[in-house]
Amino acid sequence: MSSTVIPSGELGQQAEESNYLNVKHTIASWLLTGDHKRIALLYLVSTSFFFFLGSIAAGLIRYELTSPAGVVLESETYNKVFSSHGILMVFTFLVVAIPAIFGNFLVPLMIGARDLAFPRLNLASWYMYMTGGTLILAGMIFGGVDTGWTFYTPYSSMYSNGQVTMVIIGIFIAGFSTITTGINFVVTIHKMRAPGMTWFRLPLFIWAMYATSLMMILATPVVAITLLLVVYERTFKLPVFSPELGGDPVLFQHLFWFYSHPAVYIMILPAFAIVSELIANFSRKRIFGYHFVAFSSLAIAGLGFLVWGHHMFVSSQSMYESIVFSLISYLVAVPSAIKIFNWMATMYKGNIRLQSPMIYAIAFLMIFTVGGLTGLFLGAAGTDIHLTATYFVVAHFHYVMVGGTMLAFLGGLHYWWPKITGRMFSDGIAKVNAVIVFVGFNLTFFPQFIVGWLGMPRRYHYYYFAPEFQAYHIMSTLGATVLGLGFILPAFYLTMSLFTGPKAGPNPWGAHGLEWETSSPPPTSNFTETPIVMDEVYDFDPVSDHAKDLKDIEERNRRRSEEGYCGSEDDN
Amino acid sequence: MSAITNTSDHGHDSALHHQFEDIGQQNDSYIVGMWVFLSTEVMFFGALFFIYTLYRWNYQLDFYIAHEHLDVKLGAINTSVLLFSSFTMVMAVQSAQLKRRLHVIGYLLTTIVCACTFLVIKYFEYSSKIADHLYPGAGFATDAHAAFGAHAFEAGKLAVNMNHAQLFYALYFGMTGLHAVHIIAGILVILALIRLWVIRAKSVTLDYIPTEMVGLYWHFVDLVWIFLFPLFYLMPKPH
Amino acid sequence: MASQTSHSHEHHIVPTSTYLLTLILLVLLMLATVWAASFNLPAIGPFSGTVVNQMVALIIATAKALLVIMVFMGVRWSSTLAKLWVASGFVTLILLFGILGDYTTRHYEHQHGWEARPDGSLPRSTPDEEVVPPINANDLNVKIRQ
Amino acid sequence: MSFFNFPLAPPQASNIAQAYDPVFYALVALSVFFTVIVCAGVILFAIRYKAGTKADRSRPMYENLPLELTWTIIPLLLGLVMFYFGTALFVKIKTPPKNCEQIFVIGKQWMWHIQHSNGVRENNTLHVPVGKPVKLTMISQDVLHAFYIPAFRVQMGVVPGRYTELWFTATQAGEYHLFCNMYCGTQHSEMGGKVVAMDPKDYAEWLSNGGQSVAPMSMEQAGAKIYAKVHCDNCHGAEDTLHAPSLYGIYNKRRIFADGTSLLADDEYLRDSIIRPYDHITAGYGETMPVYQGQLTEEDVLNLVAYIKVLGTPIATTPTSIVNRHSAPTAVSPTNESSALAANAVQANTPDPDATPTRRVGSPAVGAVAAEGRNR
Repeated sequence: MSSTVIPSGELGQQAEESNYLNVKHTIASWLLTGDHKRIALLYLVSTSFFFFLGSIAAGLIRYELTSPAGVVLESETYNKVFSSHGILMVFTFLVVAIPAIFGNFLVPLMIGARDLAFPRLNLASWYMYMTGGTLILAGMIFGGVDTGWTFYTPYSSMYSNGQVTMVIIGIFIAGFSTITTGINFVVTIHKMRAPGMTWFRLPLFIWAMYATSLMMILATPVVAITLLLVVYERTFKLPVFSPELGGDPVLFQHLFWFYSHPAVYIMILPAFAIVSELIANFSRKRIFGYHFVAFSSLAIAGLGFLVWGHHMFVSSQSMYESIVFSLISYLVAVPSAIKIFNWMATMYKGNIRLQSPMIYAIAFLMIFTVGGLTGLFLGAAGTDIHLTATYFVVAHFHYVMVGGTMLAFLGGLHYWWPKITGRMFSDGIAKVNAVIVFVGFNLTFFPQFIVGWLGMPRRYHYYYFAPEFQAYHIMSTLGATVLGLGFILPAFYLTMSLFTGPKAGPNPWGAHGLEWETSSPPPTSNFTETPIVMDEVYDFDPVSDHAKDLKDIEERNRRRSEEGYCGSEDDN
Repeated sequence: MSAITNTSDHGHDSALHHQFEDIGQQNDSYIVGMWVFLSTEVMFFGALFFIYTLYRWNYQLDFYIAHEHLDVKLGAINTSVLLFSSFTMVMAVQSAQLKRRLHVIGYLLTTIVCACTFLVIKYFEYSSKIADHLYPGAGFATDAHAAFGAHAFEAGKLAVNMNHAQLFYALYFGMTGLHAVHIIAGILVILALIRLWVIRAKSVTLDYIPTEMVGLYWHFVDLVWIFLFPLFYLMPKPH
Repeated sequence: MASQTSHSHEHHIVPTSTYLLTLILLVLLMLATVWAASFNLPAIGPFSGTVVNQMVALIIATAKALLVIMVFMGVRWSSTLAKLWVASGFVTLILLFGILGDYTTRHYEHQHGWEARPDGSLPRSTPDEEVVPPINANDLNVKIRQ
Repeated sequence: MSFFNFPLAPPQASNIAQAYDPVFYALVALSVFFTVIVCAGVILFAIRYKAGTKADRSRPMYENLPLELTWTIIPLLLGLVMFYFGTALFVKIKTPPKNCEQIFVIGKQWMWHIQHSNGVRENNTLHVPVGKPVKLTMISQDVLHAFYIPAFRVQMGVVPGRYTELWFTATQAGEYHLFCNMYCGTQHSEMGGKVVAMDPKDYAEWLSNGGQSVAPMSMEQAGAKIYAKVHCDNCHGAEDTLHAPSLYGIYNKRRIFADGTSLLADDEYLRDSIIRPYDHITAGYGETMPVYQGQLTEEDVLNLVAYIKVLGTPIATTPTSIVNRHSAPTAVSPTNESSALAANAVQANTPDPDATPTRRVGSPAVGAVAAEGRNR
C-alpha cells in the first residue's frame, strides 16, 4: 500500500549510514539485542542449523530404505534417526521457522511499528528456543530417542530406554518460546499498528500471522502439560496414560493431537501468509477476495481446534466421535480451497512477473493443492482406515509441510532477502533452483503415495517381506537427492549475494507494503518517521502498471548491460 | 493521526519504552499481553483438569474413598488464605494507582506472608500423605485399612481399588504441586516487585501497570485454587 | 497508533469497600460450598445426587472465579479486547473437554489382566515366572512388563 | 494391477476391500480433477498474463461474492458427498455381522499371538476361511500396536488393557501381508507375517488338524515310514536271519557282542546301533549294515527308535510329536468363546522359548517371519 510517508529528505541516503545490520558489530550487540530484525536473523541462523541436522537424518532414512533389508543401520539406530528427523523438523524448524524469522522481521515493519511490543520477551524466546534445541540435540547425542515425534504412550513413558525425558523437556522449553512469540505478535498486531492502518488495510501476511499466534497461544500449553506428564510417568514410574492403574493410553493421543493438529496449521498458515504476499505483489494486483482470504485464515485457526480426532480413526476411539471429526475435517478443507481459488483469481488479469519468488509461489500452489486434496482421503474415516500410518500419510504431510511450508519459506526468503540484507541475488539461478526443488520434491514424495496405497507402513526399517515396494523407494531416494541439491544451492548463491550482489535499494521488486517504504536494510527503528497509512492494501493498478513496467524493464536492462551485470534479469 | 513522534525522541517519560508511542499504548499492551499469557495458563491447567475429570468420572467410588484422607479444614483455611492474599494484592494495586508507596509495600508483604502460610499448610498436608505412603510410585500404600481406615470398606468388603487411589494421588500431587510451583514463582515475582518499590524504581512508581500485571498473575493462581478446592476436597459420596 | 488505544491510564480506581465486599462474598461462598458438600443432595431429573452435589460445588466455584476475574482482576473495567482474551482461554478449554465425547460414546473399561495386583504392587514389578490363575473368564492374564 | 514392475494397487481380497476401492478411486478422480484445474489455471494465467504480454487487463475484479460463494459451496458439497461415502464405508468396517468366526489376537513386542476358537494357536500367521466373516478380538500385552492387512483394507489399533475389534470376509484364497502399523519399538518393522486365506473346507481341516494342513503322525508312525523308506526290513525281519538279528522286542533286552561284552538295549544303544553299527556288533553277525551317520536326521533317528521299541505291537495313532509347537493342538474343547480364551490364556503364560523372535543381526531372513514360514 502506498502509504504516505511525510518526506524528510532522502530516505535511502540516511539509511546508508546506519541500518540495523551495521549499527553495532560486537557479538554482545547481537546476543543481547532487542531489535526484532536482529532476533529474526538469530532465528534464521539457528533454525537453518536444525533444518540441516534434520535433513541429514532424512537423507539417512532415504538411503537406508533403498534396500528392503536396510543398508547400514541397525533397527534401533534407524528408529532413532527417524525420530530425530521428526522431532527436529517439527519442533525446531517447521513450527518455529516462518513465524520466528519472517514474522519477527516483518510484523512490525508491515504495520508501521518500531518494534514488537515486548522486545526483551522476544529475545528471551530465542534463548528459550536455543535452550530447548540444545537439550533436544543433547538428548539425541547422549542416547537418542526412539519414540517417533509423537511420543505415544505407553511406549514413550514405560518402555523406551532413550533420552526421552531430556528431549521432552527440550520440547517443553522450545514450546514456551513459540508461546511467547505468539503473545508478542498478538499484542503487537492489536496495539502497535500505525495510524490509519485499519484491520482491513493489514497485509494478509499479518492476518495469517495473527491466526497462527492464536493457535500457538491456546494449543501449545496442552502439549506442554501432556509431555510433562510423560516425564512424570517416566520419573516416578507412575502410569497416568497406561492402563496398569486404570489410565488410558488413548487419552494421551487425544491431548497430543489437540495440540498437534493445530500445530499443523501453525506450520501451514505462515506459508499461506507468505504466498498471499508473493501472489499479490508479483501479479501486481490486489488479492482477489481480500476479506475471504483474511477470514479463511481465522476460520482455519478456529476449525483447526476441532479436528484432532481424525488422527485417531483406528486408535479405538469411539465410532461416533470419529464420524463427527471426519465431518469437521471436511469443513476445514473449505477455507483452504477458498484460498487456493482466490490466489488463482488474483493471477487472472494480473501483470505477472515471473521472478524467482513467484516461481516458488506457483510451485506452492500446485503442490499444496495435491497435499490438500490427498488430505481428503485421510479425513474420510472409511478411507483413512487403510491409509493411516502408511507412506500415504507420510507423502501427504510432506506435500503440505515440505511442498507447502518449505516452498513458501524459500519463496519468502528470496522475496525479502534484499530487504533483510540490502543485497540482490541472481534471479536466474534462483529460478533454476525453484525448478530443481519442484522436480526433486515431486520425485521424492509422489511415489510414496503409491507405496502407501500398496500398504507400506511408515516407520518401517525393513520391508524384505514385501520387495514389491522397493522400486518406489528407490525413486523416492533419487528424488531426495535432487531435493537436497535444491536446498543446498540457495545457501551458496544467497551467501554469495552478500558479497557480490548489487545494492537492492528500498524496493527492488516494485512491491507494495510498508516494509518496502523504508530503506534496505531498514534502520534500527524501522522508519525514520512513523508512517501514516492512507491507501488500501495492495493498491496496484495493473493497466497503468503494465505500461510503466515496460519502460522500467527497458531502463533497467540498459543500465545492467552498461554495468556488466551478468544475472539474467530480463524476465519481465 | 496526530501523534507523529520522532523516533529519536523517547519522550520525557523514562518508563516509556522506545517501541511505543505513548504510555497509554504501552499500558494497554502490557495488560493485553498479560491476559494472553493467562489464557495460555488456563489451557495449561485446563488439560490437567480435563484428565482429572475423566478419571474421576470413571472411578468415582475409588476417588471418593481416596479423597477422605484429605483434610477439608486445612483446605478451607488455605482457600481463605489465598482469597485474602488476593484481596491484599488488589489493595496493593489500588495503592499503586494512588501512588502510596508504603501502602503498596505493606500490602505486597502481606501477600507474601499469606503465600508462605499457604505453603506451610500445604507442607503439613503433603507430609501427612507421605507419612501414610500415599505418594504415587513404587512405594504407594498397599494396605487400604492403614491408609483410609474404615472408609475403605463397605459392608465388610474392600471397596477401594488401590490402583485408582494411586491415580487420584498422582493427580493430587501433580495438580496441587504445579499450583504450588506457581505460588513459589509468584512469591519470587512479588519479591522483585517489592524491591523495585523499595528502591523507588521509575518503572513501577510512575505507573501502576507493572504492579497490576503481578496482581493479575496472582489472582490467576488464586483462581486455580478456587477450582482445585471443591474438586479435591469436597467430593460427594457416590449416591 | 494512539488512535486505536483506549487510554487506560485514565484508570478506574475502585474503592476499597468494593474489594472488601468482594472478599467477604468470596469467603461466604467458600463456607457455603463446604456446607453444601456435607449433604447428599437429591437427584434432579436425569442427574444423580452425586452429580447434583458436584454441580453445586462447581457453580459456587464458578461464581467465586467470576468475582475474582471481574472485580479483583478488573475485567469489569477493562477493554473489550482484554475481555475477548479472557474468554478465549476458557472457550478453548471447553473445546478440550470435547474429548469427553469420545469416552461417553464408547465402551471404556479396562480388562482385568491389566490392573495392578490387589496387594498394590505394580504388575510390572512382579517376576515374569509368576503365573496367576485367571480371575474370571474374560481374564487374559497378560504379562505387563518383560 | 501393475505397470511393468510397478504395482499400482494392493490385491483386493476381502469384502471390505471391494467396498473400499470405489470410494478410494472416486477420491482419486476428484483429486485429479481439482489438481488439473489448479495446475492448468495457474500455468495458463502465468503465461497469459505475464508482464509485458499484450493481454486484456481491463476491468480487473477484486471482490465478487457470487464467485466466492461458488468456490465455497461446490467444494463443500463435493466434500459432503465424499464424507457421506467415507462414513458409510467406515460404519460398515466398524460393524461386524452377528455370525462371525471368532479369532483372538494378542499383540506384544514384537509378535502376534493368534488363537483360533477351538484353541489352535499360531504366531505371526493368521489362517482364515474364505467367504466367512471373521472377527478378531485383539488386545496388547505391552505397548500400542495396530493390526493391518493391506489386501483386506482393514486396520485397527491394538491397545493394552482394552479389547478392540476388527472384522472382514476374505474373498480370495491366497497369502497376504500382515503388518504391525503402530510404532512399537526396536523391531517394529519385523512385527508382522502373513494372512493365509483358505478354502473353508481346507480351513476346517486345518483347524481340526491342530493347525496343520495334513494330520500329524505319531512318532511311531513316522518311524515306521522311515523304517520302510531306508529298507530296514530287508535284513531285520520278524525272525533272526543270516544277515541281521530281528529287532522285534529288542528294547530293554541284554545284547551280547562279538567281543564278549554286553549292553542293555536302551534308547542310547539303539541310536548308536543305527548311526554307528560297528561299535557293537551282536555276536554272530558281520559288518554288513550301512552306517547311517549323516544319512538320517536326529528327528528321523528318534522316530525310528520309537518305532523299533514297539515293533510287533499295534502302533498308537495319537500324535505325540509336536512337529509345529506353535500350533500344538490342545485338549480343550470349548463350550463358549470366553472359556476358550481363558484356557488358552493360561497356556499363553507358560514359558515359551521361541515366543520372541531372535534378535536380528546381519542377515534379514532370521526372525519371526522366517521362523513362521514353515507354518503353512
